[in-house]
Amino acid sequence: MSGESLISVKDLVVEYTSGEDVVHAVNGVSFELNAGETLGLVGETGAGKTTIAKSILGILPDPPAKIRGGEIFMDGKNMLKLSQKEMRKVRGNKIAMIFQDPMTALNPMFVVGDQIAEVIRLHEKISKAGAAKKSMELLEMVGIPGERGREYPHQFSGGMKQRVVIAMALACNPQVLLADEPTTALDVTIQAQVLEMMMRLRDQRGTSMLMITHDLGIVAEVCDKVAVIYAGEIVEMGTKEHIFDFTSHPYTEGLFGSLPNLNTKTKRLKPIPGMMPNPSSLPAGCKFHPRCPYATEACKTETVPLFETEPGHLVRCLRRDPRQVR
Amino acid sequence: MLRYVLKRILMFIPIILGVTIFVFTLLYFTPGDPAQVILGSDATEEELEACREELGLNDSYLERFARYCSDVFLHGNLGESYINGRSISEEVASRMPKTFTVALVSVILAVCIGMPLGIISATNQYTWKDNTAIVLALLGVSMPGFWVGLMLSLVFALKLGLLPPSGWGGIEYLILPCVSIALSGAGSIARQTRSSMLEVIRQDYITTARAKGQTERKVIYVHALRNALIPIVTQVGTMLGIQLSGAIVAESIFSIPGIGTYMVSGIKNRDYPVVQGSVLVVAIIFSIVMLLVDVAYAFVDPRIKAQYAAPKKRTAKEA
Amino acid sequence: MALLEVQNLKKYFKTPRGILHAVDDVTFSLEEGKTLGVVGESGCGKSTLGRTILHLLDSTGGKIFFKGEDITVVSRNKLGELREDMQIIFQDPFSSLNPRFSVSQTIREPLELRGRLSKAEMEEEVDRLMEVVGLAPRLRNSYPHELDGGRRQRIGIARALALKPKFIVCDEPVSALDVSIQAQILNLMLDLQEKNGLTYMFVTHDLSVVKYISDEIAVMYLGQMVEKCESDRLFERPIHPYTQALLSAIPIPDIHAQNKRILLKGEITSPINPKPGCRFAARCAYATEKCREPQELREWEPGHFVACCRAEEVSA
Amino acid sequence: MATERKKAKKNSRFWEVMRRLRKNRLAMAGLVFLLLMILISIFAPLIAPYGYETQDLYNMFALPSAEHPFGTDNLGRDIFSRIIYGGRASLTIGFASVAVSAVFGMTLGAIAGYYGGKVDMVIMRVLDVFQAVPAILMSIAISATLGPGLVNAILAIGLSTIPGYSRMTRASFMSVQGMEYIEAARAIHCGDRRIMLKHVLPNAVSPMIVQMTMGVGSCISVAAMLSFIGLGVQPPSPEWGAMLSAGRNYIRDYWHIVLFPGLAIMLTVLSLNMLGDGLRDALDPRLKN
Repeated sequence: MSGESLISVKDLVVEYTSGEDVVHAVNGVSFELNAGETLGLVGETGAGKTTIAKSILGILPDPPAKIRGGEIFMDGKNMLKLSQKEMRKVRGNKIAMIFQDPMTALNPMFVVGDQIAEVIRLHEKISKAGAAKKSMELLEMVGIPGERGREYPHQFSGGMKQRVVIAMALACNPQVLLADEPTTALDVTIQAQVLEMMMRLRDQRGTSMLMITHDLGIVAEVCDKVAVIYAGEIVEMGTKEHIFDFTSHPYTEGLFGSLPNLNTKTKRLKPIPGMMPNPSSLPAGCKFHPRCPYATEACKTETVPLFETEPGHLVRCLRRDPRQVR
Repeated sequence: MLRYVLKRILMFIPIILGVTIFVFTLLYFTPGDPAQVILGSDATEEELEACREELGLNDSYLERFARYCSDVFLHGNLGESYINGRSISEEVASRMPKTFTVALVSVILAVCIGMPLGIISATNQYTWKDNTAIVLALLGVSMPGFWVGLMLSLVFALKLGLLPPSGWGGIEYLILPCVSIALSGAGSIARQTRSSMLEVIRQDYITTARAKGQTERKVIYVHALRNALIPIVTQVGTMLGIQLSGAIVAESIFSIPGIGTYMVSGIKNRDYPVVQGSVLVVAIIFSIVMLLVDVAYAFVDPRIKAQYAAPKKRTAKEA
Repeated sequence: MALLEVQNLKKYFKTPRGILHAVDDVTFSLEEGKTLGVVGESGCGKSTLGRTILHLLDSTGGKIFFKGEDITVVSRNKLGELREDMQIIFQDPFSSLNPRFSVSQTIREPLELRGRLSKAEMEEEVDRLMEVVGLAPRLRNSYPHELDGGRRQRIGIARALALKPKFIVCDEPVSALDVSIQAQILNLMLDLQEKNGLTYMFVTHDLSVVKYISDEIAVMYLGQMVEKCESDRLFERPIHPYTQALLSAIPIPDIHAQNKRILLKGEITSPINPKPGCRFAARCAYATEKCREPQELREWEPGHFVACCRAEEVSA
Repeated sequence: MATERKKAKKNSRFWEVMRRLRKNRLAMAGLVFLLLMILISIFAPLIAPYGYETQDLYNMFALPSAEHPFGTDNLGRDIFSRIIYGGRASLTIGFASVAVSAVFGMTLGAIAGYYGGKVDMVIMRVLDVFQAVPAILMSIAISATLGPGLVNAILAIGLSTIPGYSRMTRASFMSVQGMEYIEAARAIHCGDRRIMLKHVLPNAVSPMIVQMTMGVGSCISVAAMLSFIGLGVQPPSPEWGAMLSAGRNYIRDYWHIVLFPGLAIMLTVLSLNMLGDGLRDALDPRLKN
């Protein structure tokens, strides 16, 4: 299914300034999203996942956020260099985004049908009636009766709202869908419904997807490739098999160790000690070293690059340095 | 929706009754003898007593209150002035429109100046535009309206002679009094608009609108403003009350024959039925405006209906 | 003897749209030193159940026994005694701590209210509690907003432990935390249980967490308990159609696991003025006429309770 | 990181707020001006070049000069001195009426917000009635009843602004009560009184401080207006509104009689508003660090 690179992010650096503090949210992230492929961005709160997605779409709030470096290519063009006008043609049209909290992602003052029609009318030459008709079809597509398009967001439940958000995101048949924790706010049975629907629509339309989540279960189910983010850096990236079966980075190991397993009786969890570093004063060397059980002196000082341990499996850990024999 | 409106109207009745009790009681306890006011200082005790009897001043509080209520609500009669014996209802009816015009025009003016200022300020946060707007709004809310009135009349009427310094007539008579009380209103609307716009701009649905590829202009004026409007609408409603009071003072500066000058003369002459009647009428008009605002709410915000029907957290906890 | 016994407990709320049956006829008992996990989706009444047992909410009906004593209705003094035995840990480590209280103030408050210890003893006890929950002594005078979620949750745990309770209701104590921190807190809670012989009622929506920590699990749906049994057994052999759907809905972090997912129709309905029958019937694939009648929680197999009249057919 | 910082003092929060307030130039300017006004009022006899009643009939309507910085009025009294003395009345009314309305208003609001239910309903319905009369009109009506004078003006203004404080206190109490730490306090058997004083009040107090600060300004403004229309403090007492009222008849020829008292009101109210804005930001927990 996967084809050539659709979006490629190179050395993205994003900072937030708040008062005197500079928050280093994203520190040199590079990845490619190929056509028809789903890439999972996995990490904990504050790792910089959402910032990456918003950078791609060019909707970071500036101030306080500032893109300090890097390039984001789509269709051979660096999107960070595009004018606002050109970017507007991309947003909602070629790239669409689904947000974490369906409760607040819809404007409470407009009926949902109009909110879907809005994105269609922005990007397609279509009459008002045509857009309205299409928005009804889109609602049907996500399993909501079309006539409910005349209702306001507060009349829908959380799961239903997220379906509306998905309909809105898919309205212009985008090539890329950025899904930012799309089911985190939902109950588990509703999450199952929504995930199933998203995967079905993605497969029907061949949409590429960037799936942002903290839930390794969702990654296992939805993604083809995975990038694990820690403190604004990719610490491990590879195919789903690489990450799940050949876990290489101590942080990824820690994440798996923190999860109670449903299938086997877990006697005791093996959590990662300590906590996330403050993104405004990140440790030198490997950013994970203060919490890492394998940390050596070198880890505290050396800047660690991503090593390719196998074709397509990248790990940011000195223990995987091919020059070092262990 | 109809139920909502009806409920609001029903809530309106006890409020009016309460206001009447309040105004009546307040003036009931006012020291001083009305008979003395009417007859002057050289009346004899018999004459005074006869006058008190005639006015029903010797009756109990409840009797007098009942009579006042029946006069006001059943006959639309606010009594007569102690000084000249003229019907207060007629006087108020002829003066009220002027006061209301001044108040309304100044509210409109305040909205027209304040809202754009607030929007510019919020959409250009931390820039020189924002800072200028903040300072202007601060000055606006800090200047006492009656003093602005005096200064405006000094400059534009007395020195430059561009506008009439006093009286009532065409639009030119409205400008100075309205501007003088609109400035503080404009300041507070600008401040409210700014803070509520800043609040709304942070919301997720604004990000959603941007993610759709919507133009910044429409994001602000369609998506954000509509939501920010709700607290502003309330404020505009309350402001009409403030401007009504402001108009009372402005009238005395610009000699407008409105309810304000009437009330002030009533205060000066200890003509209490006049004060009582004027306060009551202004309060009733203000309550009607607040009622309209509440109803307007339901039209501006689709969630109000739901809030009205939805279980409130508190009531749920008590059950 | 069971430490806690709850019989036909009911908690209704009056709302403008009708009576909300938040907890409706819930019966269970809990042995000392064990953990009962209570799972369900939002609005199933699991948090209300915990709060009603602790008398943070007044019950509408039913009985609560603690150490064999009927505590359904108690005087204020008795309530004070009870609260030394029964405590709660909250979900939100942000809103469950008074932002104006320092760490030591928060932990000291329950001790102060009892007034049994001298000032110096209290300080010692605060130090001890901080050590027990893994808070560094230098954080004594910190304020909650200066700390991360995991540490705040440790403060909440220390406060609950201060009175040396026997029974603690844990209301989604790890839901607001990141996975790596979540595991730290779960381990801490298990250690504390082992050391102090604590009994937990662990309320959560996270099924993998509940399996890890609980001895027994109760599944709730719209205010009612639909299934209850020993923890491992529930995952091996769920009977109630809702439990089956719920368990199958969990995404498993294992790319080789094959789980057949049961997708439920529709969404949870409102627990306001519910009809008598099975509340899950509208979404249930097995629903028949019989499901319109009230369902009774019956012992399907020893220790395994199910409230489904079609359990035989479902399990076949 | 913040956690590493040692905190010892109990009143560290006060200093924290002050530290943040210091960064706000507008607020600091307001604070400095306000303190200056207060000092000037207290030491008026030492600072004022003339007495407030000293008439100089040879020197009526004098324009500002070195001798009389703000000129003299219709009786030849030094306006500068009268403004200095007038600050006493205006600031007293401002602070005292806020004290009156805050004490009554917040108590009512706190009771309504804490107990809820029927108590809340009764209090709120009564307040609805009082709010149906615009506050300024209400103070005019009360003032007309009580008659002129400083204390009556304080009462009139204080009483008329009660509903605003009650509503805000109630709202702020209710939002704090939704917090889990209140439930936590009940779970450790905290009594109502202690919960109210230790847990609710300290967390609900920020918006009250802001509203009180700005309230002083608006009370000063209303007081001036009352004297202007012949209620409240009466001439010849040196009060800014009364000075405006007395001077308005001469405005055409002697603008300075009206300009300076007005400026005094405006600057004082402005400084309070700036301070209030600064406090609002400094007290906002969302802006921590």
